[in-house]
Amino acid sequence: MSFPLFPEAASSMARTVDYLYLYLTAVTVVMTGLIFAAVFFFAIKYRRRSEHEVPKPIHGSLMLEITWSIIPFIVMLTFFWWGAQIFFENASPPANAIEVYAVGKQWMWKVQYPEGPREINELHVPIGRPVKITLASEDVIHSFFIPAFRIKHDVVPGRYDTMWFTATKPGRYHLFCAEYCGTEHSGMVGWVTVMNEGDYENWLNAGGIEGTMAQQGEKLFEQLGCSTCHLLDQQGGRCPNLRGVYGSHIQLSDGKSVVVDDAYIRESILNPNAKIVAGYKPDVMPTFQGQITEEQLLRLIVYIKSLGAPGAPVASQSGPAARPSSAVANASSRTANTGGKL
Amino acid sequence: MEQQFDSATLGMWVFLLTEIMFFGGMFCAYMIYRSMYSEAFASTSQYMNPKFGAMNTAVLIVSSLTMALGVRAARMGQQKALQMFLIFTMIFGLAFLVIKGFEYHEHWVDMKVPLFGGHWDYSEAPQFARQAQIMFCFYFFMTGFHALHMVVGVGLMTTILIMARRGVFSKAYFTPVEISGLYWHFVDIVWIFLFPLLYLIGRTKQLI
Amino acid sequence: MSTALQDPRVVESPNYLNQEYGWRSWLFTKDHKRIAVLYIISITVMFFIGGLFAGLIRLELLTPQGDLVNSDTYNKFFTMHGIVMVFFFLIPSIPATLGNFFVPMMIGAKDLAFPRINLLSWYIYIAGAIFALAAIVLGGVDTGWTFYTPFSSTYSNTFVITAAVGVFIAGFSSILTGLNFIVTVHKMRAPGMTWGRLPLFVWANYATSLIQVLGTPVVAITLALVGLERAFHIGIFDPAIGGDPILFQHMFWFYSHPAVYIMILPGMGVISELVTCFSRKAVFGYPFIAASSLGIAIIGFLVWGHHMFVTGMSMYASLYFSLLTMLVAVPSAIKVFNWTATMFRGSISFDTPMLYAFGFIGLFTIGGLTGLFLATLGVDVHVTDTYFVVAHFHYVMVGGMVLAYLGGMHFWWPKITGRMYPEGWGRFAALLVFAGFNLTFFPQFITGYLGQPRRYHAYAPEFQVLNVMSSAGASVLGLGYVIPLIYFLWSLKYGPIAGNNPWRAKGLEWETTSPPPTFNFEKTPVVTEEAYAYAGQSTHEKVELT
Amino acid sequence: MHSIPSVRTYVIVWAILTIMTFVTFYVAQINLGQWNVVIALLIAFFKMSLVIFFFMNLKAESPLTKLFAAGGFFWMALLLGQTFIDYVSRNWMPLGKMW
Ligand code: HEA
Ligand code: HEA
Ligand code: HEC
Ligand code: CUA
Ligand SMILES: [Cu+2]
Repeated sequence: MSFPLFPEAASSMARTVDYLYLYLTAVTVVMTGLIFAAVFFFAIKYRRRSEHEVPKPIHGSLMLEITWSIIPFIVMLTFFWWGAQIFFENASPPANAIEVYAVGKQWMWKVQYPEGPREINELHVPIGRPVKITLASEDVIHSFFIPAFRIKHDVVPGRYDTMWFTATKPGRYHLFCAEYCGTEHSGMVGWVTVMNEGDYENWLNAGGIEGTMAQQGEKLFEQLGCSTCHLLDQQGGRCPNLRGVYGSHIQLSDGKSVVVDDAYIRESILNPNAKIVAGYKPDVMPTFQGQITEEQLLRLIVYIKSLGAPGAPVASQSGPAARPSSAVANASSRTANTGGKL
Repeated sequence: MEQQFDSATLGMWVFLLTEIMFFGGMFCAYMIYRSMYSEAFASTSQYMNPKFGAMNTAVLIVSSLTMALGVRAARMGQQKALQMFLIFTMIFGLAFLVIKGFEYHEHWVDMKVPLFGGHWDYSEAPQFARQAQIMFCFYFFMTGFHALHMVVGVGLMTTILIMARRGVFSKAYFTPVEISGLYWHFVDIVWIFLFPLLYLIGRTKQLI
Repeated sequence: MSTALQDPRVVESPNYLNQEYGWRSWLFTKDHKRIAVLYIISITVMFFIGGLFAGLIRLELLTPQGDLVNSDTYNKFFTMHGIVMVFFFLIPSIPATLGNFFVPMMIGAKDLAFPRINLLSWYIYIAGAIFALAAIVLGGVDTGWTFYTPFSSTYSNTFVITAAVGVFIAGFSSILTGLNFIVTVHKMRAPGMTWGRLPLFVWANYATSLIQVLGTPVVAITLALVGLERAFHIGIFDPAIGGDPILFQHMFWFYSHPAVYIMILPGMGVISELVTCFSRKAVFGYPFIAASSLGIAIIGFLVWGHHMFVTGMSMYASLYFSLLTMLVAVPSAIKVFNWTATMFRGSISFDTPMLYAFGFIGLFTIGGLTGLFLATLGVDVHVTDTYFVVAHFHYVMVGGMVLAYLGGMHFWWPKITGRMYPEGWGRFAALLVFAGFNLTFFPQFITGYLGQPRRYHAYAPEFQVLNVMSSAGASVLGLGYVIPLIYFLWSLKYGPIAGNNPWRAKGLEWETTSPPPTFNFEKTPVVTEEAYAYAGQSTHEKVELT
Repeated sequence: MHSIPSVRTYVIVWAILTIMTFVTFYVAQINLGQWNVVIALLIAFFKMSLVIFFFMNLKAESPLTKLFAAGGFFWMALLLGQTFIDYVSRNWMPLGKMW
């Protein structure tokens, strides 16, 4: 009968979280120990010896009250401070992170790599390199949870969420869905495989039969008819040229300006009328709501991202080096239509 | 008797706390969406008829006045005046509901009712169609709950009126009048906020 | 049960039980004591229904494969376990039973301020319970007790509306109880019963009532919105047309976090009574315990976001809520320390209620401190939605509140029924509950940190050992609950007559006969001393043990 | 017992309320940008205060009742304010490691 007390620690954050957890545990053990000890000691020492004894009252002590309010609070502030450090680190993906896209759908995880491979309920990552996962949901709220990395993030429909980690130890680790999402919630599990850099490259190259994500996106761009309007080698016309828009500020017809990021592109495709680019008309672009899955959306976004400056050759045609540039990767926002303009 | 009176009044105020939070929940959700989609929500203001809204505000304020005067009459032991003011209050309350009914009818004709099988068409401003639907739902939900409170209020007034006719009240005992009055004024206050929030804000933005 | 209660040979003096007979005298009663008894019966039924689901959950989790029932059924089990336990057992548990019975007596009043509203609140509770039970019988609900959108509003195929209506209705019962208590405490105190002399149980119930009145309407309206969304597909929480599912979570937790304090404050009040009585000593730091109840009630409204750290809420909001959550733990700490200090140089006896009080102090401390793990941002990211959370809240809700409820029931049982329960069995059951509880829920802290997600019907095989321990503990715990049920019923007929004040406790409720007469006191008592004046000051003659 | 306000007081209050209704109605037709919202809400608060203090006679109630009335609005502010903390700051830049 043996079981571990800690899950595997396989990411750069894992040990930090464990240390904080140990610190919290130590405080808990000490405090609980003190209180238990006091209760037991008093209970035995001052046990009732005769039915008629009446002890002298003690009404209180201001000094004690202050002490046992202030000291625990200071201890709690240390929890808060350390916890917030970790939390912020979790929220700031490094600029050079590899991008992976994951879509939660009742009840499976669909993972796509910009280089092309796609998989279900599996995630392959290299050791020692930061990986940033963009999360989307097709239906209800799910939660992407990798215990060995001490990390999880809810996947809320209607928006993009991101999380990141750096794996540190090769092996296979659990991937769980941690937010209740219906019948097979407990079946929405999979495996994360951490590989050495070389193995990872081999694995990537073996996978992408259908071309890179940008190429798949380009194909979709043709199939869905986007390309009939959005001509890529011509300025002006009925529709904006999508070359070089990603990451740029564009002017809207109501005078505001927005940054073109994942969330904005998603909204432009699903609800084109919500924000109209200055100089264009509403109601020209049809909505693609209901005709396109979250995975396809991500492919289109990666494709649009891969379009360089206006006039430059389409990046996806220049070979597998279609990894999005880091500056662009960083601009992707954490919120989609829920963020609004507050 | 004094303590009775005090308990009932305090109880009513505590109940109104509950009511504040009840409407507060709706206001909260409404305000969030309103600030998230201010343009869309402004566009729906074009379909609100602020004349109806203002008229209803005026009607409710008059009913609040008659209610206050009714409570005053009860305090002074003027039974006849009390009954008269109660009747006025009820009339104005009902007038409010009738006007509201006309207004709902207008929305129905305009195809602005996303409930009940979707009598719904927002092709005038398709870019806002989705969020406008949310807005109209809030509109019907909030005004509907308010109207429900009005109906309960009119029911209360009827009870009080019957009690008054039976001569239950006196200069020394009028607690039910007093606390029904508090309720009535509260419902008035809710409307005082619903009116600008639903009808007025965003009117000047010409989006359609 | 009622026949024993009504047997005129059992209770000599005229009291609330033998004043009138027949079911009508119960169902139309306006006596707060009889209403409390009605509540005790109803919530006990609900507790065992909830417990039955808990048993089934633990039975399923004996093996990792999920082979007892299918996943849909399992999802219904934990949902109905949560809904029944939270809304129909724990929230009304102490306020509507012991609070209903003793708040008026402790302040020297004849009844609550609005006896008819009190009865109404019980009927509303029953109506709500009928909807909830209907949802269960018709085929169940599978949303989790938290009703998260858009799953509950769009995707679930179960009786969500029925269950939500049940909770909605039960909410109003809770509001009315709270309203009644607030007015009663303000307006019905006996002469001399100043705020500084109120028993701490009354303070705790007063603070609870504030939360009930201010919080419950918001969850009611939120569930109404979910119902509307489900019925009409209007899109308020539907992201496809711009609704925000996270807004639901904000509004749900605005109530449901403060609600966890509805579920602990009355228990803390009970513990204050128990610790003083069984140490026979004035409470240490009275003003601080009293104020900390109000402090918890108020600050409790500032921390709800700690349930949403990984939902994609703004990180600034997470920061805000995490910090304030640390703050809300301070008043709880004050209470724990003051109880401990009260025992210092006391005269401590080990009667059953005190055993429960010991259990409460220990288990609540562990539960509360693990709450701080969850409030710590970096740790919560890992443990949220795992069994760590499940362990945390069972430590506070079962280890805390349920133990306090049992302790209070034992403490006041002689007053309520005029009979003593068997002390030996009482102590045995208390130890059994304590042991069973820890065996059930301590392993869950470990599986939680290892990463076992909650609401899982089947789990990874390496968690099995700990889960078997947990299931074993649950059966001990279940036994520990059944024993008191049996001996309480037994004592109605065979228990020794208790006398007016078997514990030689302080407090107005002990100065009247057991069971109390219909209007509680022969004549309105006049209070001339502080609460818990065990060492004299008393103007009343001490009652000897029988 | 509370003093009983005169009919005159009530009528004056009613008159102010009605006038404010017209004011808010007409001001809403003028484009003042963001100020439209502010003014509309300020007028609503003003009207509410009149109703509470005079019609509901809070003026003459005990401090306790006043506290409860104020509490209601305070709690509503908590609900709105803290929910907005999230929505307002959602699009702010994330803080880095060394905040
Ligand atoms: C009775 C009910 C109850 C009570 C009293 C509490 C009390 C507390 N809870 Fe708990 N909680 C729940 C019931 C309760 N909780 C439930 C039901 C859930 C899950 C809901 C769901 O998702 O289904 C939950 C979930 C929950 C979460 C969200 C977890 C998640 O989903 O990720 C958090 C996060 O902060 C939290 C924190 C706290 C804190 C800080 C307290 C504090 O009030 C505790 C304060 C007490 C102490 C701290 C102990 C005494 C102090 C001392 C002895 C002093 C010594 C201290 C130091 C030196 C530091 N709780
Ligand atoms: C008041 C609150 C309360 C109480 C008292 C309990 C009591 C218990 N709970 Fe509860 N629990 C919750 C509130 C509560 N729970 C909530 C809010 C959730 C979250 C739900 C959600 O996720 O939505 C939860 C979830 C929850 C889970 C997690 C399910 C999951 O996430 O998949 C588990 C698992 O072990 C569990 C176990 C238990 C056990 C063993 C008891 C024991 O204490 C109960 C013991 C009692 C009995 C066993 C009954 C008495 C005995 C009999 C009637 C004899 C017959 C018995 C049998 C035939 C077995 N509970
Ligand atoms: C019938 C014409 C038409 C089709 C088909 C079309 N679009 Fe558009 N698109 C437009 C017009 C016109 C605009 C500018 C007005 C606006 O912002 O809605 C636009 C704007 C956009 C924008 C915002 C551009 C910017 O500069 O900010 C994106 C992104 C976009 N479209 C992507 C797509 C994708 C992806 C598809 C296919 C799935 C597609 N469009 C199909 C007409 C079209
Ligand atoms: Cu997906 Cu749980
Ligand atoms: Cu909480």
